[in-house]
Order: sequence, then structure tokens, then C-alpha cells
Amino acid sequence: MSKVSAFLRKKPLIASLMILLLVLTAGCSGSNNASQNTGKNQVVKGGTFVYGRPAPVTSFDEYSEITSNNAFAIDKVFEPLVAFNKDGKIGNWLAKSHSISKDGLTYTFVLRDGLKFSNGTDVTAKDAAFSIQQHLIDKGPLAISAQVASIKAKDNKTLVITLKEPYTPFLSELANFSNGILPNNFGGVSEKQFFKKPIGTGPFVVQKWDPAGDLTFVKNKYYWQKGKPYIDKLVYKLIEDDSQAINQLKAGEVNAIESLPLENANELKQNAGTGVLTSGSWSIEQLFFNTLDKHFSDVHVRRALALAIDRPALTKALTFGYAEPANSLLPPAILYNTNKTIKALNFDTNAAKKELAKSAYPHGFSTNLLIASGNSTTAHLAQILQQAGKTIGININIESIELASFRDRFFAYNFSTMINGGQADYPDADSILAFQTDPKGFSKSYWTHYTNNNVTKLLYEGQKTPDGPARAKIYANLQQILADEVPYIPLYYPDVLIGVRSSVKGLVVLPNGSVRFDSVQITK
Amino acid sequence: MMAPILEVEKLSLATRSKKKLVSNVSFTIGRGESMGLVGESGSGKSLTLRSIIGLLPPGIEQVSANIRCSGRCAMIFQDPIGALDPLCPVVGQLAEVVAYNQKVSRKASRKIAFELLDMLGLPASLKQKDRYPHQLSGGQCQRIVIAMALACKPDILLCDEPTTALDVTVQHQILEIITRLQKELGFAMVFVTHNLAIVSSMCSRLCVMKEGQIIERGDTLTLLQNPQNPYTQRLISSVLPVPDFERRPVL
Amino acid sequence: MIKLSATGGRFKKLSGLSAKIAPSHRWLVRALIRAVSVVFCVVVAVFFIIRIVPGDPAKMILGQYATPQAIESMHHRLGLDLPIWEQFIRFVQNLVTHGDTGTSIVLGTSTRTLIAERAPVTLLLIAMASLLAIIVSIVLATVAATHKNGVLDHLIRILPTVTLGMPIFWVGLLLIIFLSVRLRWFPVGGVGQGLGGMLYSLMLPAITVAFAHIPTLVRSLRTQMLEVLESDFVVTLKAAGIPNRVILVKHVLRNSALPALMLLGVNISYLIGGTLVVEQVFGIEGIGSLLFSAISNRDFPIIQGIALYCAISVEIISFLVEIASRFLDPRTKGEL
Amino acid sequence: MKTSLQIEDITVTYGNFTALDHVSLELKQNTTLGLVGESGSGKSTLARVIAGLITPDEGRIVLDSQVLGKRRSREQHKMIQLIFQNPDSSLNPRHTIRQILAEPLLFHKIVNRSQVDKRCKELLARVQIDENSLVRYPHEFSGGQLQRIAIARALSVEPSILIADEPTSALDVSVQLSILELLNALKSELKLTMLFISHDMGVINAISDTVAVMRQGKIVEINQKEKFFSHPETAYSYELLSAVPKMDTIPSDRRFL
Amino acid sequence: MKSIQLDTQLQENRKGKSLLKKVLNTPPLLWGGMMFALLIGVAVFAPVISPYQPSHQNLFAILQPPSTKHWLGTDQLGRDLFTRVIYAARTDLSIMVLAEVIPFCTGVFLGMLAGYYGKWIDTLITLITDTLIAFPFYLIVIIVAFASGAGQKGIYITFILVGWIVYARVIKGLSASFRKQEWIAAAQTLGIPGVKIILRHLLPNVLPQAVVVLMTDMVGLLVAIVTLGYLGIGIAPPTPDWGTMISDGQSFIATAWWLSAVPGCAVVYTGIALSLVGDGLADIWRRK
Repeated sequence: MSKVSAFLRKKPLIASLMILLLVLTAGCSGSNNASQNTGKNQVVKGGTFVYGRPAPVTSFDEYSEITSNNAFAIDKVFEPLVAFNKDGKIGNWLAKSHSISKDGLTYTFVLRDGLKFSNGTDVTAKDAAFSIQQHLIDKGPLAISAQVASIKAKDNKTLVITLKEPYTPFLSELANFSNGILPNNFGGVSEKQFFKKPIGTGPFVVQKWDPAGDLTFVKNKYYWQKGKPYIDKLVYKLIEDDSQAINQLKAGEVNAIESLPLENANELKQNAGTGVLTSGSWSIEQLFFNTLDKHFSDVHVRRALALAIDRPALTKALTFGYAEPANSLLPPAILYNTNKTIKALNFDTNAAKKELAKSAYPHGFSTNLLIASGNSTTAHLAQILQQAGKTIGININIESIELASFRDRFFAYNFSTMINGGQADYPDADSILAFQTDPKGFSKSYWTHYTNNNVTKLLYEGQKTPDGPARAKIYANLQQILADEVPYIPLYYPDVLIGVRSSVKGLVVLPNGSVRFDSVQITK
Repeated sequence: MMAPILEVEKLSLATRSKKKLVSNVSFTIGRGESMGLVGESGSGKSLTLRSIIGLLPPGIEQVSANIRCSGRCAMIFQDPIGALDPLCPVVGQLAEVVAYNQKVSRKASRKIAFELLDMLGLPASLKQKDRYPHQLSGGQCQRIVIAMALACKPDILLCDEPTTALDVTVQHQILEIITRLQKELGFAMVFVTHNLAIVSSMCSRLCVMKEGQIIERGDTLTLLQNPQNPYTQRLISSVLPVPDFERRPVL
Repeated sequence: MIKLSATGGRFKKLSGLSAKIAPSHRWLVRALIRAVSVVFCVVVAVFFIIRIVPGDPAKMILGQYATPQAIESMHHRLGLDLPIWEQFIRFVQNLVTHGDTGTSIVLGTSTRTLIAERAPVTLLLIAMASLLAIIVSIVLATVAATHKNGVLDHLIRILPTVTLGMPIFWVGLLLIIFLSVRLRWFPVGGVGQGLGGMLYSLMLPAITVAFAHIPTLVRSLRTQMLEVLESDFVVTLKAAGIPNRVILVKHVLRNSALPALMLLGVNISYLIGGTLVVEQVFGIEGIGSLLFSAISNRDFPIIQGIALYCAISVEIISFLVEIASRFLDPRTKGEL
Repeated sequence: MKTSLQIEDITVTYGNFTALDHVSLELKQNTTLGLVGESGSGKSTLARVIAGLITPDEGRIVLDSQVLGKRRSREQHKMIQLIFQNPDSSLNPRHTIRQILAEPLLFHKIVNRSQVDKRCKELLARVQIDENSLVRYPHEFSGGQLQRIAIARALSVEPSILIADEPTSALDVSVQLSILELLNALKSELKLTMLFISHDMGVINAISDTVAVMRQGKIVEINQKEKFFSHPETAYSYELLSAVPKMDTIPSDRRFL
Repeated sequence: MKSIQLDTQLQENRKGKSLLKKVLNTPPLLWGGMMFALLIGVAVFAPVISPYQPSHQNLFAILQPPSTKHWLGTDQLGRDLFTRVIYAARTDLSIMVLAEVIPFCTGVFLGMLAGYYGKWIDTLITLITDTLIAFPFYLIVIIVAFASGAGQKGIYITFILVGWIVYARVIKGLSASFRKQEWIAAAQTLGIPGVKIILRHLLPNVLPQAVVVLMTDMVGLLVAIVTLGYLGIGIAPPTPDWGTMISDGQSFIATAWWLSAVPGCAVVYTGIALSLVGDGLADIWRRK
């Protein structure tokens, strides 16, 4: 547990990809859907909720500065038209209703009545149009991929978006962190100034903010969900060190902590005053190969290594029951996953040796495994993979470098293998798939440089095909090809874990790692 | 002889590891009498003195002793500058000692201190401005130390090589002061030194110590003129005399 | 030099010369020159931190495979495109005019502001730790010295032997587990609100930092006190009938306090270093956590700024300690 | 008599403290000059200037008609040797007696390596120390013995001038006597030219041919020993002499020498 | 002549005291030496003592409590903790010793130079030490370790950079005080050149103190190595290292406390052993 790279440590996967892979809080569910039901008892109002987080909020710029440390604060201030709930289902949020034309090109949203920004002004369709338009201009890490033809405010309440071509994931995309609605023209100030004092429709308003330290919110008295949030104040307390965070939770100095290492979950569960909230996640831990690498351009080598790894065993050892071994690329919480049905390369040392014999390096070789320092689970995973490689004659040297250089290295394809994670931005299969298989994308198949025309074709087809069995078939095929050619080895799907005090009720954990506080109550 | 004011009987000292330092030293001193304790380094003369006043250095134990002292003791030391607290102005130190010994107020103690200073012929400038030990000469410091001893109103003054660290001219002055004070105040004195010449002028009786034992004792003059013990003889023959000079300097 | 000035002093008395003023100023001038030149060297060293590190700092910041334009602009931003002496002049100019080492690359704020925001907690922690260390050390050393070779003395003397090999973070962890999580006497970490809350929440970290220093302090203080206790003047005072208690408080402690002060001056750098690590263990948002986050962000101006401010504070403190000890010691006190 | 060492106008200052103030002295061959003075009078500084340990600010030293410069040659170093006050600290505590004696012998090539041991033993015999002592370390000896070894070392290089800086003041009186006896014996045996520094009038009387008195960095008086002790010329010398405690009880026939 | 006889007796006493006897008469040295010898022995014979490989994993037997099969239980990857602790001794102790070599030599030499010659050499060296010492040690270690990448390199570089200061300071003070001693003046009177005096006379006298400092400094270095491991910028896995082990085990402090307690105790044990040796040596040399 490095104190040094405490920077977004708990989620190495997100950490490495935080610029790209995040999702917005939402979920239509009210407090009755919360994992810990308060029952019919009276709602406990007031109080300050302290949330321990490993990294500070450095910016509220929802377009350009979407990193996980910022995103989970941005979604408390800005809210999108549509949002997903804890199961990943898309529903209306600021929109009262939405409709999609049959040809899949026209999207119409009607805003809720009585929506107000936190400064008391009304929210109009113009504001919404401006917000999305601005995102098209600013782009940023979570840019809108759909080909937008026009965005128009039909009247005060109605917003119409027209696409140039059908794009099935569009609605999910709109549920992103980066599509929160903000005042038209930034309320008359410059963009930079606006994001220094952000105004949105979210349940909380920034009160005190240290970009390198703590952040304090107070409740938004104009919030559209009447009576909510129940708490008066929300504090994001910076606790860079995981064990420090756990200790503070145990001692009751914080109400919940965002960063909870898998290995400590059971400890908190057994402890009297604390508990753990989980949510099936949208992320997946993987071993990536650089397919430009001398050794790993050989598919047999990749397959051999995949066969040498005992995924269920390592999952069990590393995640203490808070993860599921991965067979396919898509996490089980996302539609069209084939984790149960796919034919994966399961652990078989003999088969692995045979597979390696077919390769250009039958007697093995030496290679490097790049990991980001500062995360004990990753470090242990690396050592397990090292051991697995050894059984078939592949010598793996672990190169542990700190996060910033780690990112630099794989962005430059300067690695042989690496441990990294993928996370869906929004609850659509396309989110992960596009990022990890499109050789023309920004990431070039997640920096593996993996190129397969069949895969690409299937990917584009999937984007245009409306939801249904046809889309399911496309994605099943795609996942099987990936499982056979292994540009990356899926290892496990880690749960989102949030450590809480037992006194906390109504906390909603979303599969993207964010937490909703609007229904939170602090009971005695 | 007068009634003894100090009786030391069978004094034995040893280190923790049972190394004998002083064995079976006995002597008595009468009121106003002065006795010399002579010997070379390591003969145990200083330790004997220290055990009389009950301030043995750590690690040294009194194996056996019967010390009867019917008066107040005070002591003066070899290194006058080291014998004063370097962080404390000298008059202040002296006044402190006066205050604790004579149970008088702070103001009165200062007054008495100044009287003592006058008595010892210390510069009047100390009255205006107190000084730290390092600002005074060795001789001046030794006078302060003597004043501190006198502040205890001693019946016995224990002198532990009080002039060894001083220059001859200063030594001369200090010895004169001690002699004068003894005449005026009438205290008894134990004078420890290795210098036979000093003893011959200061003390009426003499004990010669060697390796922790008194090997010879007696009246100073008799002993020096007619030493019995070969060691004493050797000591005396080691003294390097200075020829007599013409009393009148050629100026 | 000391020896010479001592003979000098005696000479003055003998001759009655009052040529005292010049030498007494001389030490101050010398100490000032020393401090200023050390500060200058510190500035040079800090300036070179970014330059001794192998490789191009712009590349380190931007990543090895950044585009040439980006590297160019970062070079320009860091001033690396200028000749080295000009860079240094700029660095010093900036330091003198703004009192900082530039603007944070990641946070976009001036390093001075960032450090100033975090400094109070760290300074408070250092002050508390020093105070605690001094008080506990004096008490322990007094007990040990006055009971020489007793049971307590032996226990106190064993202390450094045992604690020397205890990593400071490890001590912190143990204290957290026992005193905070188990016994709940202290908060686990973080910094409380208000002065009272701050003092309370910094208690345990201060104990941890102090813990690392108490053994060495006690060890030398004890030696010092024994030396004083066995010195001639204590024997003189005892012989002159001053009660032991008074001697201990008025004379022995005072005489031992000076070396203790100097020792703390020597150790202050070590103390600050320990504080930076302990801040991490206790999750205190002070200079330490700023340093660590700057390191993982490769935010060189912040690293430089912290290094600079730490080193300069150490230098200022040792300068003050030197002056203070001169003042407190009449033997070296000059007529200022 | 031939002048062996000429000291001309030596001045040494530390800051604004003058340790030696235009000191001039002459050392005649095969004689002993006794230098007396109280502490701080500059006697030791003078000894160190002559031995080349301190460079004077002014003045010069002439040894056998050659002027000793700031940097002395190996030969010039050899010619003047010094015996120190404190025998405990004048011998390197981590060297054996053999190392201590052999170093100057080898460095100045007095004898070759094979004869070093023999020569060391001779030297020890001359100062009446057991030759088995060669393998021992200084801490195993008493002060008097150490001073003898220090004398042996100083003599090993066959110097033309020996400076003794209070060589007996750290010793007990009986030991002091034996050291003085030894020095007196060596003096006549080896025809030494010696500068003997002391604050003790008795010691000076016992060893010197000529007496010089120093006070506050200046030479106050230089005189023949007999004349000095019987008819001191200056008031200061008179003061010094009269301050010496007298032991009138000693019969005159038991006086030293 | 009497006093000379007395001395001969004393010599007999001292002569009988051989080195071994000296050690036996100094309990701290004896105990510390034995503790340290045991540690070295365990580290050297690690492969003989332990039936396991330090990096051998058993994912089906993770976090096992101590048993007869695994004396200290297993860690989070099912590796034998005892094996790792003793193999870590190899890693950490060898770095500790190697990293001290250059600083020790340079520090002692520069210290003697500054102490002996004084003047501008002293001023220069003091200026450098004062400058470097103004930077808190851990600050430098952390920055250098980061700049040079994780692993042993950073420790070596940092130590070459700043490790000599403590020796230079101590030895300078010592040399300056020896400089005033008359045996140095005696050597100078003989005309022996400065460098020779430094190496032949000064060195044997300052060496004992330097070795005493070395003992405590090694402990400090070990603690620094462990701290870096704990901060995640020390020795790279899977090479066993106490610091990384403490840090790894920290997550399990509530459930498997021995994971970080045992390597922590190993560090403390080494610290005690070395400082006892240091105390003992200081005792012996002081007694003389």
C-alpha cells in the first residue's frame, strides 16, 4: 500500500484509465431501492456526512477534467437528462420523459416541471441544449461518439436531438458524467470561472473547496426531489492511505470510505460498527499484451499464457469473494455478456505447454510485465502471473513504476505485457468493446494494437443494431473471437466496495463506483 | 591537645569492583588546628577529604568508617573556575550559599555576600556589576570559592589542593588569605597537597599518604627534618629548592 | 577558536584591554555569513534537483513519448530553453520576487500558496513533537541521571537500543492500532477543526515523531547531566550546603539545557523528515502529503518548493539555535 | 660559545590578542636555557614557533646560520625536537612503542629498516625503559615512563636542539626528579642544546644554565642562572621568586645537585 | 623505581586480556554479536534452513496461521512467511552493508581532512555538509528514489550523496580535537607530511569511533530501506524485503497481524543487535 501513489489507488483500473472510463451517477430509484432499507421508520434528517476519498477533487470541469476523483464530485453538482440506477438500467432523470423515433435518429426529451439550478433560476431546454452543444465543442475525454446533426430547444421544456446515423448507445452516452446540465452560456461568466464556482441542478452545492485537499458541500435547497437530500452537509475528506481510511472508518471519524481494498472487506463486515456496500461492477481486470511485441504478436504465445493462468484460484486468493472470475470481456452486470456461455481458455498447464510448443518460442523466453506501483492487489496479481509464466518457461520480470510514468509507457505502446483494467463508461456493451477492440480508436484496442477486421466489422454493426437478439448475437461472436485470440486475458470482475458505518442508511452504490447521497440518513 | 573537632577512624574506601583506594585511615584534629595531608597522585588524600564531607564521587563506596565531626564543614577545591557554576554570576552564587546556610532573606544574603567579598579582598567592581566565573581570573574565582566556604561558617575547612592550578604569585596570595582567615576565624583545617613546601608553612601536623594508607605522621617540623619512612624521605629529597636571593632587587 | 578566545579573555583581564566589542560581533557576522552561504547553496541544490535527475524533466512531466511540440512548450514553460545561468537567474529572481519556485504544473497554483496552505499543520506538528520530545527527554534524563545505575536508569538507557531499529511508520501504526482503534483515546488520523481539535488530533502524530527522537535526546542529555552532576561546581554547591533539589533545578538542568537545545537544532532536519513520513501514516494533509502527491504527479515545482522551504527552515532554525545558545551561555555571549 | 639558535623579533597574534610580542632569544650551543613564566605568558607558543608548529607573524629564526622559513625541509624539521608537557597525550595511543620510535628513524632515514629494532632498543635503554616494551601501547605505561619514551623519540633523530615544554609539570614530584636526572645525564652525555620551559622555579634552577623570564608575551629578563636566582634584575622576577613557597626545614646538604 | 614496578604488574593484567576475553567481558558486545551472528547465519543458510522457495506460491493456502508446516504461516499469496523473512534478511542486510561502504570511506576521509587541516577545507566541507543536512534525510531519499526509479539504485545513490555526512561530522570533530593533541604536534615536529599524519596517525584513532557510528548508521539505513519498501518505492517484488512485507501485511493487521508484525520485529531485532554491538565496541574503546 504505497503512501506515495495514493493517487486513486484503490481503482488501479480506473486510475489508469480515469480520463476515459467513467460514468455518471443516476438511477431513478429512490430511497426504497437503497441496499439498506430503513423500513417504514421516520426519515432522519440533518447532519454532516463525511466521505473518505483517496484523491482530491481538482476541478469541476465536466467536459475536460473527467477523472474519477473529479467525476464523483461533478455528479453531485451536475445532473444529466437521463441516468442509470444501481442495476445499470437507464431511466429519466432531469427529463420527465424521453422518446426515440423509429429510425433511431431523433431523440426528444421533456424536462421535469419546477427544475431549478442551485442559484434559484429555472432550468430550460435552452440550458440543456447549450450543455450538450458545449460538450460537442469541448469534446474532452468522454466526448460524445454519436454523430449529432442538431440540438434544438423546441420550447422551454422540450429538447430535440437529431443524429446523422443511428447510434444505439446514445442514450447511455447521455447518462455520462460529462453530460450534466448547466446554465446557458455558463450563466454569463467564462467557462473557466464557471467551473471554479459551479452551478447545477444536483443535490449539493460546493461550499468550501481545496483543490489539493478536502471538499465541503451543503445541500441544494432548490433540489427538485423535494425534501432531499436528507443530510445538511457532505464532506469529501482526503485520506490518501487505505489503511488510514479503514482505521478512520472503524473509529467513526468518517461515515463511509470510497477506497476499500478487497482484502479488507471481510474485516469491516465482521467489525461491529462497520459494514460493506457492494455493487456488481462494470469493470474488469485484465492482462494486456502488446501485439506489436516480438513474442506476443504470436497468438500461440498469448493462448499459452492464458492457459497457464488459473483464474478462479487467483480470483479467490486476491479478491476474498468480492469478484467473479472472468471468462469474457463484458462484465456480468452489462447486457450481452457471455461470461457463462463463452468457451474460454481455462487453466491447463499441459495444454499451455503444448500451445507454446506450436509458437515460435517453444522453449519459452523472457519478457516484462508493466504494472503501476502503489496497489497491493496489482502487485500480488503480478507475482501470481509471474509464477504462472514460470510453469511454462516464460520468465516475467515485473516492472513496477508509478502511475504517471505507467500511463506514459502504455500510451506509447512501450510495454510487452501490462496489468490494467477496463471499465464501462455507461451501461452499454459498446462502451468497453469499442474501447478495447477498435484499432482506429484513440486507444488502438486498448494500446494492444490488436487489429482484426472481423472484430471491427462486428463492432460497427453492433453500434447500429437496435437492442435485441440480433445485437446479442453480434456481441457473442465478438467476445468469442477475443477469447480465442486473446489480445488480453480477462482475469476477474471486481465488485465496487464501499466501506460504511452501520449507522448509515440509504446510501446507493452505483456500478461505476460513484455513490448517491441524496437519500442518505445518519441514524444513531 | 584541645578536644578534637574531627575524628576519622578506620576509613576505608573502595570502588564498586572492590579495588581498595583508601584503607584504615585514622586521624583526629583539634579545634583551630591545621593538618596537612601529603602524598602523590592516587594516594587517596582527596578521597579521604571527600568522604569527610560526604561527597564521594559516584562509583566509590565507603567500606568502613567512623567519622565524628562536631562542627560544620566547608570545602575548597583545586580548580577554582570549574568549582563555580558557569551560568551563574558569582555574587549570585555566593548569595545563594549564604541564603541557604544562614537562613536569611535574599537581600540580607547579598549584603553578607558583599561583606565576605570585602574580607577576601575582591574588587569593588563586583558590587556594581556581577560577573560570570569565566570573566574572573583563577585567583579571583578561588577567593569566591573560599567566600562560599566561609559562608557556611565552618568549624573545619577542608582544602583540596587549593593552589595547584594557580600561578605561583597567585598561590602566594591565596595561601596568605587562608592563613589570615584561619587566624581571624579560628577554624580547623585539613590541607591536602602534594607540595611539601606549602605544608611546611601552613600546617602544624602532617600525615603522609601512600597508596591509600597513612605511612607516617607527626609534627610537621620534626617529620620533615627527620623522616622515618623511606617514602617520606624520597618525597622530601625530591623537593627542588630555590636558592636564597638577595632581598633587594636591582631595579 | 574557542580555546584561543579563552586565552584571549584571560589576556584581556591581565592587560585590562577592553578590545571586546570586535570579537563579540565577529561570531555573529561569521554565523550570518555561514547561514547565508548555506542558504545560497541550498538554493543552488534545489535549482539542480530537476537537472540532476537523469533525462529531460519535460519528458518526465509529459511522458517519454510526448510530442516534440508539447516538450518544446514545456521546456519553455519551465524555462529550460534558456542557457543554464539565465535559468538560474530567473529561478532566483522568481524566488526573491514571489518567494516560490514557480507554479504547480498539475494544480496551476503558485507553489508558495500551496505550501502556505499546508504549512500550518506541519509546523504545528513539528512544534508539538519538539516540545514533547524536550519535555519527556528532560524528565527521563533527569530520572536516569539522578538514579545512575539504578533500575530506572538501566531501563532508560536500554530505550535507544530497542527503539533505534523501529521504523517511524511502524511505531505510528502500532500507536494507531492500540491507542486509537482499540482504546479510542485519540482520533485515528486527519486534522480536527479549530485549534483545540487540531491539537487533539495532532497529539498522536506528535507522539510518534517525538518517539523517534526521545531516545537519542535522552541518551545525550543523560550523559550531559551526569557530566554536570559530577562536575566540580555541583560538588562545591553540595559542599556549601545547597539542597540537592535546588542544585538540580537551578544549576544542573540549566547547564544541561544548553546542549539539549543545540542537539535539537542539529536534529531538526531529521525531525522534519520524520514528520513528513508520519503525516502519511496519519493521513494529515500537510507538507508531507503535498510532497507525495507532487511526486506521483511529477509536479517538479512543488517538489522543489518543499525541498527549498524545508531546507531553509532547517537553516533558519539552526541559526536561531546558535544565536540562542550564544545568548544563554555567558561564556560565549557577545555584547550585541 | 657558539650560538646554536637565534630567535629574532618573533611576534604572534591571535585576533587582537598578542601571544608573543617581539621576542628575541639566543640559544648557545651545549647549554640549557630555562624559560620561566606564568600561565598565558606565551612560553608554549614560543616553543611551538621554534618547533615550526606555528608560523610567526613577524620575525625570524636562525638555526646554525640557516634561516628557517615558513616551510621547513625534512632536515630542518629533524634538527629541532620538542618534548611535551603531557606525556599521556604526546604519544599516539594506537601505536605501539615500536611504531612510535621507528617512525622518525625510518622517516629521517637514520638507520635502515633492518636495524630499526636494534636502534629502538638502544634508545629505550638510554632512557632506562625495558626493551620488551616495544610491543606495548602507551596506555600500559605510567606518566614517567611515557615521558622517557617521548624523550627517546625526540632523541632518535639526533636533533641539534631539544625543546622541553614543561616536561615534568604533569608528573609527581618523585618522578619529576628522575626525569630531570635523566635529562641532566643526557645533556652532558649527548652535548645537547636545550630550551627548557617551566613555571616551577625549582625545576628551572635544577636544569638551566641561563634563565629567561617571560611575561605577557615579552621577555622580561635574561640572565645567568646563578645571577638570576641570587640577584634578580627586574621587579617581576623578584616577585616570582619571592612567591615560591620555601621549605626551610630541608638541610642544605640534601639539596638537589 | 617503585612506580615502575607497579606498572609492570599492571601490564601483566592487561596482557592477559585477549580480544576474545574483552568481548566476553562486554555483555552488550557479546549479546549483540551473538544476535547479529545468528541473523547473518540465518540469512546465509536460508536455503538450508527453509524447505520452501521464498517466491513459491500456493494460492489454495493463503493467509494460513502458523502451523508446523509453516512456522509463521503463509502470506496473501500462500508463500511461507518464515522463508520470506529469512530471505528478506539476505536482501536487506546486503543492501545495508553495501550502501555503507562508499559513504563510510568518503565520510571518514573528508572528516579527517576537514578536522586536520581546518581553514578553508573545513569551511568548504562544512558548507557542503550543512547544505545537505538542511534537507531532511527522508525528503532526499524519497525524491532520489523516485527520480531513479524503484529498487536498490535509489538507496545507493541517496546514500552516496548524503550518507557520508554523519561520518564527516563526527570524524571532523574528533580529528579537530586530536589535532590539538600533542602526539600530532610531535609527528609534525618530526616533519611528517600531513597526508601521512592523517593516514598513519589520525586514521587508527578515529576509526573506532567511526565504526561505532557505522553500527547505528546501518540501523538508520536499514530503517530507511524498510521505509522505502513501505512507501512502495523500495525493492521490487518478488524479491523479499521486510518493508514491502510490512506494507503488504498491513491490510491484514486485524486478521493476520503476524504478517507485518514478524518482518517488523526482524527490523527491530537487527536494530537491537547492531546497536548493542555499537555500544559494546564503544565500551571497549572507552575503557582504554
